[in-house]
Amino acid sequence: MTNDFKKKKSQKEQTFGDVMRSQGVSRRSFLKFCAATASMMAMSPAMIPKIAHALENARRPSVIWLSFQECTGCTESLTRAHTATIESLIFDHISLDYHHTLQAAAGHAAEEAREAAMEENYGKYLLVVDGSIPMGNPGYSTIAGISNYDMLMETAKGAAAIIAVGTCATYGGIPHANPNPTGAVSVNDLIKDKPIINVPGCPPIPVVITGVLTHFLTFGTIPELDHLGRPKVFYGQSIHDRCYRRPFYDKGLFAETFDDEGAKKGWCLYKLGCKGPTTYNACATTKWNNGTSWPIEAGHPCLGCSEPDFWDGGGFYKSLSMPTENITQTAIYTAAGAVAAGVAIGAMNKSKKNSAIAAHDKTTIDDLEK
Amino acid sequence: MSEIEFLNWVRGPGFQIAVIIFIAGIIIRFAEILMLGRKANLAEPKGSEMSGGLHTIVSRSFPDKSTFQRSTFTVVAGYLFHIGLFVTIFLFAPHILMFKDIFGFGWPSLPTPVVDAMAVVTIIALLAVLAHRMSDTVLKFITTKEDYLVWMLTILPLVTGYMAFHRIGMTAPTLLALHILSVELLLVVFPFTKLMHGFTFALSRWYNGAISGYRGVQS
Amino acid sequence: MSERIVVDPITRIEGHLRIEAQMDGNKIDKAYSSGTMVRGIETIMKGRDPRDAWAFAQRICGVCTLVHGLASIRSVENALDYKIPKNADLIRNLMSGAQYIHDHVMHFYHLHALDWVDVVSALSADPKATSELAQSLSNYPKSSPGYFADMKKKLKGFVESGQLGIFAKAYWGHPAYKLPPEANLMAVSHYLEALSWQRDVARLHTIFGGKNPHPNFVVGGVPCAIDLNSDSAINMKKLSQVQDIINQMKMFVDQVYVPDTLAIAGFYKDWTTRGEGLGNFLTFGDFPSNGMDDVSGFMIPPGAILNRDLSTIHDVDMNAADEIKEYISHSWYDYENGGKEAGLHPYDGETNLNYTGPKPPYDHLDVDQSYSWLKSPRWKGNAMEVGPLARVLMLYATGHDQTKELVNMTLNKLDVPVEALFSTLGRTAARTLETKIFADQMQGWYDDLIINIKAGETKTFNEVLWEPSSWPKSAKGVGFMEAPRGGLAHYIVIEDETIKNYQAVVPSTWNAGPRDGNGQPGAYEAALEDNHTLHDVKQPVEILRTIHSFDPCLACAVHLTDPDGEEIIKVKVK
Amino acid sequence: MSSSSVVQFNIQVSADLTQNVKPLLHEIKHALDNLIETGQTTIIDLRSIPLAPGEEDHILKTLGLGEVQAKLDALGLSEIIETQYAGVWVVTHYNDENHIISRFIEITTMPEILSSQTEDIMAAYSRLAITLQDDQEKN
Repeated sequence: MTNDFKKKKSQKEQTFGDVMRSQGVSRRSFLKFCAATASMMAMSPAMIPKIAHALENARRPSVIWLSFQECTGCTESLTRAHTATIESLIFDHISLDYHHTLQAAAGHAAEEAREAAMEENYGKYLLVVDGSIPMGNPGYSTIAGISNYDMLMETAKGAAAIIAVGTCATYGGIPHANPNPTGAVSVNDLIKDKPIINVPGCPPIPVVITGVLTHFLTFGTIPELDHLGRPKVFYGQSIHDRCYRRPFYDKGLFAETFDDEGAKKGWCLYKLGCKGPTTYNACATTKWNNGTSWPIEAGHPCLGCSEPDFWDGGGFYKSLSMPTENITQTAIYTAAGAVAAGVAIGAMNKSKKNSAIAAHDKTTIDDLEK
Repeated sequence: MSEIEFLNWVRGPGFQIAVIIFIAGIIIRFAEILMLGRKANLAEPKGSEMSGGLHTIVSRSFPDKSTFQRSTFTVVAGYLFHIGLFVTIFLFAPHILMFKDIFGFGWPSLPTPVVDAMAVVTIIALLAVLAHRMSDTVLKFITTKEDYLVWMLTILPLVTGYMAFHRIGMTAPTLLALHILSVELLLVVFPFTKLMHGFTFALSRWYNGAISGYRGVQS
Repeated sequence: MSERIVVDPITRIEGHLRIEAQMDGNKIDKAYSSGTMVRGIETIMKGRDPRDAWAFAQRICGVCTLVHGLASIRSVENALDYKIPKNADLIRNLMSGAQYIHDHVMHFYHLHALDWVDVVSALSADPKATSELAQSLSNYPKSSPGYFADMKKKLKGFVESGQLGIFAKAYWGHPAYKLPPEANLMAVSHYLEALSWQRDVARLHTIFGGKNPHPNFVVGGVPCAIDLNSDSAINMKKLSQVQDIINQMKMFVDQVYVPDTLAIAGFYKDWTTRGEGLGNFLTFGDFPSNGMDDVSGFMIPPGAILNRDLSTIHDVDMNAADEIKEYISHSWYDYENGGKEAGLHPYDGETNLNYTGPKPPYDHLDVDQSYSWLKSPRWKGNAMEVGPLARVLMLYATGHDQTKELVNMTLNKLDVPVEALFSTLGRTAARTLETKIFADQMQGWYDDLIINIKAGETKTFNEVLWEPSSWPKSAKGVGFMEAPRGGLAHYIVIEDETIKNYQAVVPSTWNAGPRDGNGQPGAYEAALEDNHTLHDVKQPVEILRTIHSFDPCLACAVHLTDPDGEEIIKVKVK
Repeated sequence: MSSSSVVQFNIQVSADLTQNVKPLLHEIKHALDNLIETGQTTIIDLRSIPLAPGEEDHILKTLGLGEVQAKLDALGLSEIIETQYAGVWVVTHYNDENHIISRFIEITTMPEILSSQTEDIMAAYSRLAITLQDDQEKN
């Protein structure tokens, strides 16, 4: 028994390089794998030797994935990852020890799996969260009778780092949208004492999820983050700045509707409400589903789904330069009110003027000399 | 407040507040001006008030030769920034979309690079105007704090707009929000400062011309 | 008192589902199904632009990632009487059909299979015998002894690493697993094959909608323009990609999914006599050939079947005030009008959060009171089952040739009577059969699209009612469809160019909802109460089998709306 | 030898495309110059550039085929092609399912991945040694 345990332990200590070698993977194959990994992590090809070195010595981390107020779109997205496929992720890269949608065990056994993973890897496991956490009432979302808040706090305690996947976990997302009926909040609203990587998007691009996981596996650290906690390599540039339709924006050529001449020729979608100018994400370069296409290529304006509060941005088909409220109505009401006010003030002024004129007669040289 | 929340605020409630103050201010100012009234002219009319008035509205938009010679700089720089403001505000595609949203109709835009260049010209003209104001002793003497404020609020939308377009210095949502906010500040002070001339210029010019027209003289 | 067992979380589903089963010895006496998560999307949608509604509605579920978006735009189009071009309907059919094929295959292999397939047992399989088994079932090319040897090696290395990951703590070795090791190895191999296959076929959504999950839609048509001469529109290159994907779909369904289902089912024939459920079935109809107004052109006909009586198809009226109603007797909501006992038609529906369940952490729900975030929808007072079985029965009952052929083939092959359809296994088989029907139908829609384009008809969007200023002051409509998990209907009330009320009546509320005021259970509950004996109450794999046969998808099922535009929910919003 | 005399581009970049193609070709030109002058190699990850639909094909077509076309079978296929411009290589990695997982333009005398790797050579040596030993024992 003890021997068995030791044997298991030593296998767990195996590095990624060991695993690859034991599977008979040649060095050349390993280099190719590293090149693909660098590309996936949006790193410069100059980093390939460094990645190779780091991966040689990387260990397969335990990953616990918690799903709260979510739609499972993030998990679905993960399964669409072409580079570092879900299979290779599950078998080679990480040990996905708890994941509602994918794990075989259910009920008590599932919860046991989570507890076992936490205990065995305390301080070392990676916690992935999708979905927001309702603070309005603990009964708004429970798993195994435990509120989302309690489960998050309990599981976060022993995590090395937390990856908040999807806009709900990173910013509260759709449950947080006005009027936020369940009091939904994001992970970093609740947890302040752990490194948190935000991977927003509704859902995030699959290779961005796997890229962040792989980065952690490779270097054991979190990537460089921007002011919203997003990895800069993927969220460093706006959709607009990297959009292949940008030259049309610069020339002032816009699609006016969804199948006019401009739409067919791939002109800029700004007038149809594109949020590309204020949205930071990697869609324009990585595209979706193994480079097949992406929303703007398919003719639909960017919704801005990787930005906080994008649901409350005043309408997906309203251009960024348009006010979000009904200004026409405001203007009409204001004008009506102001005419009345203006007349009143004008009348007051007029009576002032008249009384001044009336008072004028009585002005004497003495008055002026005062 | 996140930057997108900030942007949503300036595009929503912020813009609404600004528009309310702007429209109410303008109307009240006009009401004040119009209701103060003019003394009835008892003299026999020797010409048309209307044609005289309309004439000056147009004619005074062009400087006469002597004014031009006397203060070439003021005229040129003044024209440049006024035309520049017109072009950047009214002929830039995203702006036209905003007007379309409010008025229900739009008009053709100029190519973006033209507007971009015009913005630079306008900023330079405004800077030159300020430099002139500060270097000319007389001008400097008669300049009030309001003048500086108005100058500041006029150039701010141009600078923030230029920065937002070229994404200089900050993230795109913040820059766009700052640009819109600067426009809102301008809208708020507009009716209560000399900026009001943007509306009253026609009225005052018409008034001058109408007097001359009534008297049957060329204004 | 007899034991109450709890399965929470029910894994390998979408969303948060809890099952409590009151045991009578080892037999399930009463079962209770509870949705344990609420978000309030319908409230969030109020006051917004109806053209934006699809994006919000779509986020109801990321697994049925397309259906709520489609139902939503249909509701707006129905309210405004907004006609869409023929091409848009065809593209929507292609996208929706792709959703079925993608979703059903993923459900079978990744969510359902592990209830029937023992991963650990696969380790003792003989690759050569596995190869022979696979080749006897189909001519799928990946079936050589070497292929299965590689798979076995990979699996072995994984198990020996000591980190079982997603396969940890499952009920491996449970006597209810009856497949021989070779069948297990084949199924596990196909589990992995299907993961890679689904990635490819999901690209159909990406081509037309820009991404998957959550492809883009647009009220009035589809966002993608067609222009064979443009790089930036649907052109020949993209269309041929679509054709390739359709071929890939058909190949996998014909050569892997259908043979696997039949082969696995052969070992579990005892599951054709349990898990029946209600015996009442409902479809709303979908896949128009001539627009949504022409019901006769639907590929799936609408209708209701009561008490297994396939000879009578009852008409269903989505708008009739006395047909579809939702009840909340056992749901954590309150009705302003009518209290806990009333049933409301979706147009008049209201839902006010009122959590009265036990304070978490809790062990058991109080099932005499409210116990779920799901409501209980009823059709003319009847609890109904929706989904693949309902559709296959409807097609079968209305004389759809291919369906009859496929159903009879399956029954013959398994050597079971037609009643076997009304069971856990029947439900799972129906899902496979309809996938085959859709996979074949995809080619037809694609061909029609090509014919249209060749004839110079490239319109994909109708701009005539795009501007909200062209709309009537008030309008209401229903957008219905057949989602992979069953009939789906979105009800919208539009006033002053914004959403006044929005209500989604979704498949999982029909199937997973709690009891109504008359004690009539929902479909999950009824199915679990039908002849379920647990071998080991600590390892209730039997519950998983029947629940998974419905393909649960819970996020959609929780409501929150209120018809008066009043803010009734008093939640402290941070 | 100046770089401009080595590389002559004669390509038509459609006005409707983004300006990504032209700068990329210029970048390749500079990298070639660099290779000539200093021997320094350059790798460009095509996936890191926001290409319009059709642009990647356009780039590959422009670069064309040269004298070397090699194939690797390592965790799926890889294609290593020297373009018509000597020193400019296109390296495409596929996975087991024949999907492109990455594509690089390398400006070098020979892409690293073509060379035998020290570790593999060592493994090969011991394998061969064992084989010969077995053979000896058998005899």
